[in-house]
Amino acid sequence: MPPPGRPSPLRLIDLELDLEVFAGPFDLLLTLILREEIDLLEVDLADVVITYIDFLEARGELDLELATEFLVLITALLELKSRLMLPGEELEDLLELAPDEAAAELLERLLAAHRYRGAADFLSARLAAEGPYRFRSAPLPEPLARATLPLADAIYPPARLTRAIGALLTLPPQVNVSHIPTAKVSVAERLAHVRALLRRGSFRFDDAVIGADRVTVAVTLFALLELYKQGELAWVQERPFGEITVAATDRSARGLRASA
Amino acid sequence: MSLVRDVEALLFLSSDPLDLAVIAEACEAEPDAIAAALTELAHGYRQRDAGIVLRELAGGWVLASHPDAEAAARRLLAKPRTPPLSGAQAETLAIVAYLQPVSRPEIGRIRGVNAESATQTLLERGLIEEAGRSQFGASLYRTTELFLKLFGLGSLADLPDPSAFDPAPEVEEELRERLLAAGEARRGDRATDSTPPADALSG
Amino acid sequence: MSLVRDVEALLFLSSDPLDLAVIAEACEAEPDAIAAALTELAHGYRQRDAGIVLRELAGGWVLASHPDAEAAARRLLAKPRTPPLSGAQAETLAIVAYLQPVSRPEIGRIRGVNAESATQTLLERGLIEEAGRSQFGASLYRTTELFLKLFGLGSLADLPDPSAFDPAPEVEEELRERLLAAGEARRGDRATDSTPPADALSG
Repeated sequence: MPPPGRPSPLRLIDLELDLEVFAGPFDLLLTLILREEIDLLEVDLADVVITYIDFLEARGELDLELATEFLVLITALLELKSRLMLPGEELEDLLELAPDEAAAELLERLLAAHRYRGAADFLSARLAAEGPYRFRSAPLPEPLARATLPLADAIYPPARLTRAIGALLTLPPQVNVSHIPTAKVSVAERLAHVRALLRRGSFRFDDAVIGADRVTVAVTLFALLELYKQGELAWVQERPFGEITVAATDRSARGLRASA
Repeated sequence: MSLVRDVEALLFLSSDPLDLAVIAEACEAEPDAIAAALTELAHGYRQRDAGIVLRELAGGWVLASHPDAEAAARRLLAKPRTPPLSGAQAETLAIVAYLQPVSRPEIGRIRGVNAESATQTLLERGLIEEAGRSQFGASLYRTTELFLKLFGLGSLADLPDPSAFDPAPEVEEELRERLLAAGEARRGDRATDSTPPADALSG
Repeated sequence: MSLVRDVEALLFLSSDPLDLAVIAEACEAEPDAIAAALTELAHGYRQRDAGIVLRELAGGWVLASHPDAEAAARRLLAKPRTPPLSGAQAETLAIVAYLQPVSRPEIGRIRGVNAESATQTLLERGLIEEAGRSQFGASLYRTTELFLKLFGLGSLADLPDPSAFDPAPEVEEELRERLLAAGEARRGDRATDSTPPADALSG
């Protein structure tokens, strides 16, 4: 923690994490772990450290206060996690061990690992031997697939239904779409634009969309397709991604007269 | 003879009827030999009054349990036939219960997602049944007597008042209209049928 | 006799092992009579070299196809029945089978490596399931009925004594000597030796 009265200008709240089990500021991760809403065993602490180092590199300077705070917290987390990984008071016991006792403990673990590797081989062989026995898994015949009235017990609570109805009555929160720009361009508008250009006889597609945004380009293409379908224009593209030349046809002249 | 054994094993493992040619190919034998094996099997089942019978259906040959064993089967299966309801099933069933008769498209509109699979399961389990057709030709559904019994209800009038779970009691529209309006609003949000975990008894 | 027929029909309909008492209740007969019927069925299958066998697994009785029909079954169903286990999965399953209920960190400690992905796969395959939480909040695991069924075990008591897999005494002795020698060598510099286990970081 930073010393009282001297809050560091840059707090660990700025350390944004993106881990498998958690995304958000480091502070919040700590809170959630302390409230046991996140299982510390599932948290990859190495990733937290790497994020911190990246964070330092990006800042280009070592803030000693911040570094101390981080070290204290990550050490506490590491200790807590290693305790969780050991059952009961084993950690304390282990730290008190003399070297020869520690060696005995290690031997015990090696033997256990050996034992379960042997058991694993046994199970694998057993499964292979059992493979040729297959079991039937078929849906029940229709008449047997439902409970019959005389044998039916009341097993479903009616509240299950009202809860479902209550959930269905809930209106979803309004989605904020203010960040999506509304389309300012209409097909009619682009049709008029393209028809105006067609009066010249022919034009390049690029000229029809000079300075236009992607939506406008798409709508313009759509307008061209519409006119092409009606036989008012013909277009040529010599090679892929090459220039598109649009030319009026006889019918477009008639169309122009009609719309004039 | 081992061909009869193989044929019996295949029939035992397959829940769908097996075509003679399909059995022949799997057993690497001639269709005639398979036909003879089938005859021998059927004869054996009849002779020893087995709990299994061999039946020839449209699609081929299939094993089934003996019809006389049905009473015992019902006693065995009475309980497993009432598995917990999934979220989708509970929603669909609630809509049918409160709005019956109601059509499948309407259920889908309220839930915001297709109700086909949930409706099918509820039909198979006998919790809902068809109740005629709407003016547009869609099947209408209502709950069954079995539904009342499984939920411990004397009649539909005993269904709990939904206003207890009502998030907006001040809205005085009919339940059907409010469900449809909420479904309409939800439609964009729920592209897929995300079923919440089953919890029939936890309510 | 019709009791044998009923018992056979029930076994045919159920894909999970059936307990003797459950069969007796469904058939409205005495357990002794059911035991006799089961013996008669099993004997009949063996005598006529049937494609079906009767097996006692996971604390109950279940029908299976005859293993000699496996080649034909494979051709028909075009898939192996149970995919084999990876080494990590087999080790994890062995630890759960012998030490259940056991937590994932404990499995990791015994194996010396993280058991996350193997545990996940075993859960998905239905061979193990959650069995509450340890005092530290870690999920505990145990084996399922499906495990017993697929591994041909009547109960967990059918697993061999795990000491059968211990290394030979002379191997154990050698390990012990090497470790003790290492311990002696380290005796001098242990003042600062209070490092948490190396795998705490990678968990």
